[in-house]
Amino acid sequence: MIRVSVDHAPIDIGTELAGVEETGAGAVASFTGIVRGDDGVTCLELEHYPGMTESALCDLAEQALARWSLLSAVIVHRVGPMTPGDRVVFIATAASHRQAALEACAYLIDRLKTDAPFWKREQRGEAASWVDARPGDHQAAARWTAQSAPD
Amino acid sequence: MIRVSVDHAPIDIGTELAGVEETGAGAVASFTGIVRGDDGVTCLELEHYPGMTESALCDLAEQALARWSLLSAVIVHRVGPMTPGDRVVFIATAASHRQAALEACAYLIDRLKTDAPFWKREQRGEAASWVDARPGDHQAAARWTAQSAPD
Amino acid sequence: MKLLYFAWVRERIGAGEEQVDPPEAVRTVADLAEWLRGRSAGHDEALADLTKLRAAVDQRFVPLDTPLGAAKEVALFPPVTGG
Amino acid sequence: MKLLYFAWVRERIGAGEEQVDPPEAVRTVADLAEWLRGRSAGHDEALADLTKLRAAVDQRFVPLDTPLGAAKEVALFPPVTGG
Repeated sequence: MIRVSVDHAPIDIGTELAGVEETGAGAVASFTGIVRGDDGVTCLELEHYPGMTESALCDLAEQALARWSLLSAVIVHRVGPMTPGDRVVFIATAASHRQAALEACAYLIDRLKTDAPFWKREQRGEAASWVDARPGDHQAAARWTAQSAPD
Repeated sequence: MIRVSVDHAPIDIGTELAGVEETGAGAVASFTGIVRGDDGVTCLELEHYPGMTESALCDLAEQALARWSLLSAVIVHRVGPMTPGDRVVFIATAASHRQAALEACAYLIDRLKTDAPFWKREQRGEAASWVDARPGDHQAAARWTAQSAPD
Repeated sequence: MKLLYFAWVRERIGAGEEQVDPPEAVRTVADLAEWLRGRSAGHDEALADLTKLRAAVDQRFVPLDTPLGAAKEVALFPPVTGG
Repeated sequence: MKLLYFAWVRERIGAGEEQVDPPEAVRTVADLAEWLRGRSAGHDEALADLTKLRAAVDQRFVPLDTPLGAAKEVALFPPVTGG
């Protein structure tokens, strides 16, 4: 089972996790990315490429299912304005055994960072700036694949 | 923040995750182990060593906090009788960045499998049997440490 | 051909999308970006440094030297920063 | 000395705990297991194969050749299977 969602609404982790557990899995791994406010960020705005985003996330989920014995993969990404403490992204993977679930979850967040068309704009009081891509994200994504995405 | 719980009550993931997120983390990783019913198991009973269990889990959490930059680590293990679909164990780790959270979460479930005094008894209809330890669990735990636990 | 712009590329150009009909000499995505610079001061500023640009053709990430071929939708944007 | 038994060790012995006062010749955890085999048929069956046993002394996992020293609580059990 693959579920991909790109939405302005807050991410409801309880519902998402329950959906993943219902597949009869023995192991569920999840990752939640949350807006940090520790460096003065007051608002984070997520822009994306409607249409392409959903297909890019589906591609990633399909690649994870092809690579590991997964029962399901869920990728939920919020877009629009958010504030510190809000969930930006939630990923969950379910498998019979833990290693597949844990590895696939790490794979999906690493790949999502470089292979899905999202852009972050941080606001600190009145000042807004687009977030620069991190070279470390490309190293993290590259460890999963020989064919690296454009950096 | 470390939270360790060993309890007969069902594990409430929503509450546990919310507690971890409240630390102001940018990344939360979690693992949930669930009773599988796919090989005819009708009941799983978890026995443990009261007192030692809690201190073993605290030790593991402390080791994770010493090894990674974690804001919190939560280990919740259910004991007593369970049925397929029930959560056996829940682990969550929170950090500023994803790699620390993901690695520490994998570390904690790998180490818990070999370094905490729990024993599983499976019931299939009328027949009950104690689960054998898996050699693979010791390999998984050993990759985190030079000093391997007794197998 | 439909063009889409995102993030600061969109902001500098002052529009999220436009329709263009580039001449035949415009063969690759990089050619397209160079040709678009002539359309306005905003285009010129947004597209001047190709090393800061990434692209998708028909909703797939591609290198900038990719031929446009029969592309219907081309998007130009900075490196992605989701998750 | 307080002894604790878990899982099938407990079931075969027929008790989860007991108090014992082993003689001085019993120096290690393995010595203790061997000595306990004389207490009952259940003890004998549960503790016959040391390769299947694991132990904790004062609530810490230890190898079976660990000296008992001034141990107050010794637990004998099969390899753990939690998580």
